[in-house]
Amino acid sequence: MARIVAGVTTSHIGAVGAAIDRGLSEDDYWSPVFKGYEFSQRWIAEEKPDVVILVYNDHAAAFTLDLIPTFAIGCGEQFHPADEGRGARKVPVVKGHPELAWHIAESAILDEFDMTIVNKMDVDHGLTVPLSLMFGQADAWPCKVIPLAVNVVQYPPPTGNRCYNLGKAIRKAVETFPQDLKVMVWGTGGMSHQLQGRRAGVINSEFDTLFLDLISRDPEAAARIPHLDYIYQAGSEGIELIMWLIMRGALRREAKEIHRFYHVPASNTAVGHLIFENPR
Amino acid sequence: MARIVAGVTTSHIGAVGAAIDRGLSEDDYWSPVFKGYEFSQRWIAEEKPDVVILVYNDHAAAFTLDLIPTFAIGCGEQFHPADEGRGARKVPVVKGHPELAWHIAESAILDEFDMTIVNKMDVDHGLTVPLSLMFGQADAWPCKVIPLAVNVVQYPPPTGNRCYNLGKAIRKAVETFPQDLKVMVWGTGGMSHQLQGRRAGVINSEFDTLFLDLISRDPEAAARIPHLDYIYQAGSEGIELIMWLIMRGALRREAKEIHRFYHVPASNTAVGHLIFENPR
Amino acid sequence: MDTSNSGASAPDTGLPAHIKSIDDIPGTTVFTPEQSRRGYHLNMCCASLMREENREAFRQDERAYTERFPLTPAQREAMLARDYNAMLALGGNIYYLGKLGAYDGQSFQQLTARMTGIPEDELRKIMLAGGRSVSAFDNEERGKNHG
Amino acid sequence: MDTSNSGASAPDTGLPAHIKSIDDIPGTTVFTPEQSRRGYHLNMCCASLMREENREAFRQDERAYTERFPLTPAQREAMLARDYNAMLALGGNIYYLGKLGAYDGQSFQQLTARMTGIPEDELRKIMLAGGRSVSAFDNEERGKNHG
Ligand SMILES: [Fe+3]
Ligand SMILES: [Fe+3]
Repeated sequence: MARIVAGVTTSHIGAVGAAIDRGLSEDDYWSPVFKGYEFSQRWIAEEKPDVVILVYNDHAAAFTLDLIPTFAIGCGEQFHPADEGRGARKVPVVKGHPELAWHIAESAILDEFDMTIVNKMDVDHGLTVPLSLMFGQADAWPCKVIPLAVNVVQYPPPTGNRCYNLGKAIRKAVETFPQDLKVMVWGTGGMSHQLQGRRAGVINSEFDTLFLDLISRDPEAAARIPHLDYIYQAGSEGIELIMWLIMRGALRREAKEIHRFYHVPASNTAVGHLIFENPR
Repeated sequence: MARIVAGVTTSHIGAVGAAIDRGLSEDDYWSPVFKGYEFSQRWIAEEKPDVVILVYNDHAAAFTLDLIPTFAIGCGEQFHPADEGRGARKVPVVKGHPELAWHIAESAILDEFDMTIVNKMDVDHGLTVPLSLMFGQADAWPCKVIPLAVNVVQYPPPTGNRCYNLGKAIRKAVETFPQDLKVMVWGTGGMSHQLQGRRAGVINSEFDTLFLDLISRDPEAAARIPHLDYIYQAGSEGIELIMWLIMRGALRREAKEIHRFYHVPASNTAVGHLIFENPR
Repeated sequence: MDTSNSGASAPDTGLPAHIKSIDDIPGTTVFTPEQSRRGYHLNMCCASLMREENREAFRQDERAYTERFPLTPAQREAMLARDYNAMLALGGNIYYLGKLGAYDGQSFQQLTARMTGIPEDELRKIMLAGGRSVSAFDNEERGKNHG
Repeated sequence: MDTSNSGASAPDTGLPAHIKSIDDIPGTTVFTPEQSRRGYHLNMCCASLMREENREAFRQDERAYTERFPLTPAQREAMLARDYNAMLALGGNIYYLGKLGAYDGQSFQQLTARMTGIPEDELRKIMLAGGRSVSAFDNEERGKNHG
């Protein structure tokens, strides 16, 4: 049977991807960011997941206003890096795991989650930057990836509670998949940042710390945080943090936080990163 | 405030649209079908809804395997009839009601329905045939239409229970919309039919009658019918009947059936049609 | 919102005891995820016929047109031969295949005649008499259930 | 599956008492349905710059390119002038506008400098010192909240 062995949360900041791609990761500004992932890269090289279910949001790249799915699961064979306005990132093509992805879609729909099934889409920095952070520069990603895109661009996004419960539905689906697979679930985005308007540039370390603590030790409480609090406290784009709840719901309640990293700033954003391990 | 005044269910058979478009509605084969809608056309001419929320399924026209939303709500200004393989039906463009549609989308998402918001799509016979049946041949449709497309082509569709509850969420959304609008909800598709394979051509009047009775008098029981029963009893394409549950959930429990019509056959399909009125 | 319609049991629709899953329904191929993966390119090839420019290209040279899509040889031959049962077995979904039928000017009743092997006029009479029975194939031996 | 995480109340994040809805957050334009409808064509025009052929056409003649989209005159002028706050007020969403920024080779930090009126080097220092405070604008008079 497939099993979820670990969860990862991480910011997925576009500028971090650009810094990696331009070889700037050791300069004074960026090296403190990448320091936080040194443990993680060693850890994942040992853990060797077969599949990562990568929860992220599309930033108006694959999905525009023509069609906005709340939850879209990528069931295709592969996904190309998106051109977000200045050419696509030169990172490897993302290979999917259609069998497991379809199984999750089927199971979640029968559990009354109204998934959108996607066979063809490009994946933007929200998905590729976490891969770069965890695996570094690579000729090919070392595992299969199931993209799970969550709408957080168009208000309203799903509630935190809904995200947390989708995570539980994913857990159930993975645990009923008959192949022997080591699966991780990653929740990406955040932490506090606002990219728009006169209030752009806000950072809220106090809220971020509260959120890191809650997601780790009291996820049900984290799941009750209203949209309003995210948007005010974490900035309008900090609402991305709801995606971490999908990861957390997919992990067991007693999963153990084994790594925490928090750093301000990367570009306009607070960087937050956690690793959880499920009990063996 | 907007209010839901009535509900309609009807088959949306493509061949019926073709018969209308070719002026065959008075021949021996087709006239018994259209007889069942004579009352309905008079009734709706008096009722004059401002908006119809039209629940239907896209038959691999607007949505292909590239992207399959479970529930897609049309929030655009207008929707053109789709070319389904031999040119589009020559029926009027469908005018949307973006304000109410977005309001429903927002309300339903906050109520934890994972809607896909669609601004641009063509609408196929599943949507245009019910308009033709209820309004006849027209130069312009006499009301605004909000398309609500439900996946029933790719297994698994949403459960009956989920559809029924989405109807309730739509009811709540409409009742909190501040404009004074007369709204109807239509659930389309069915009744028993199978278009594929060696078993194509099955009809099950017994099941259809049971379903007509349950949807009218015991919708909670209807909502518990499993997919398997639909596919076996109503044929593989009879699964469309789950869409009637969205209409029924949007109406009040005590809504009164004021018209019933059942006829076999239209092409390969059993025709079923109900009208419900909410208490005033 | 009350979403708890569970608890009570489902109404009895008279489902035969041996029909335990969607795979048990004779003569019926449910478009499951597995079928969807198998038939992806076949279905997308048929769906492409919703555009007049593609229909025109298909008209010019059917085989050459299908070669734009990575169909399996069996899918390609089934499509060119209009063998609907074979297409269904190879992952086709009837609504996608229906675009090919529409291109050919075939009604669903005509497609049904092809898939069931019942002549068109006979089928029309059967439908007028109330259609075929859902249990028609239930007593078939196992192994014949599909396609 | 247990989906009942309700009942208990939400954790206290220290939200100021006068912030009662997403419309109350100063200096912030939430991309609500209303904004989305207002900014549809502006956002889609910016999104079209994700294709190199469109960027090339935009490079040739920016104004002519924008005329492919039914923008309001105010939206068109704001886009040509790279007035991001005006675009936000006219329904722009920052991720769509970001495609225009990317076309211009601007980072989000550079866009932030434009939107806040804080010079780039100063903003960089502010971010290095921990960023701006979420409550920075809370004491503004009402009516100045947006944009
Ligand atoms: Fe992001
Ligand atoms: Fe249909």
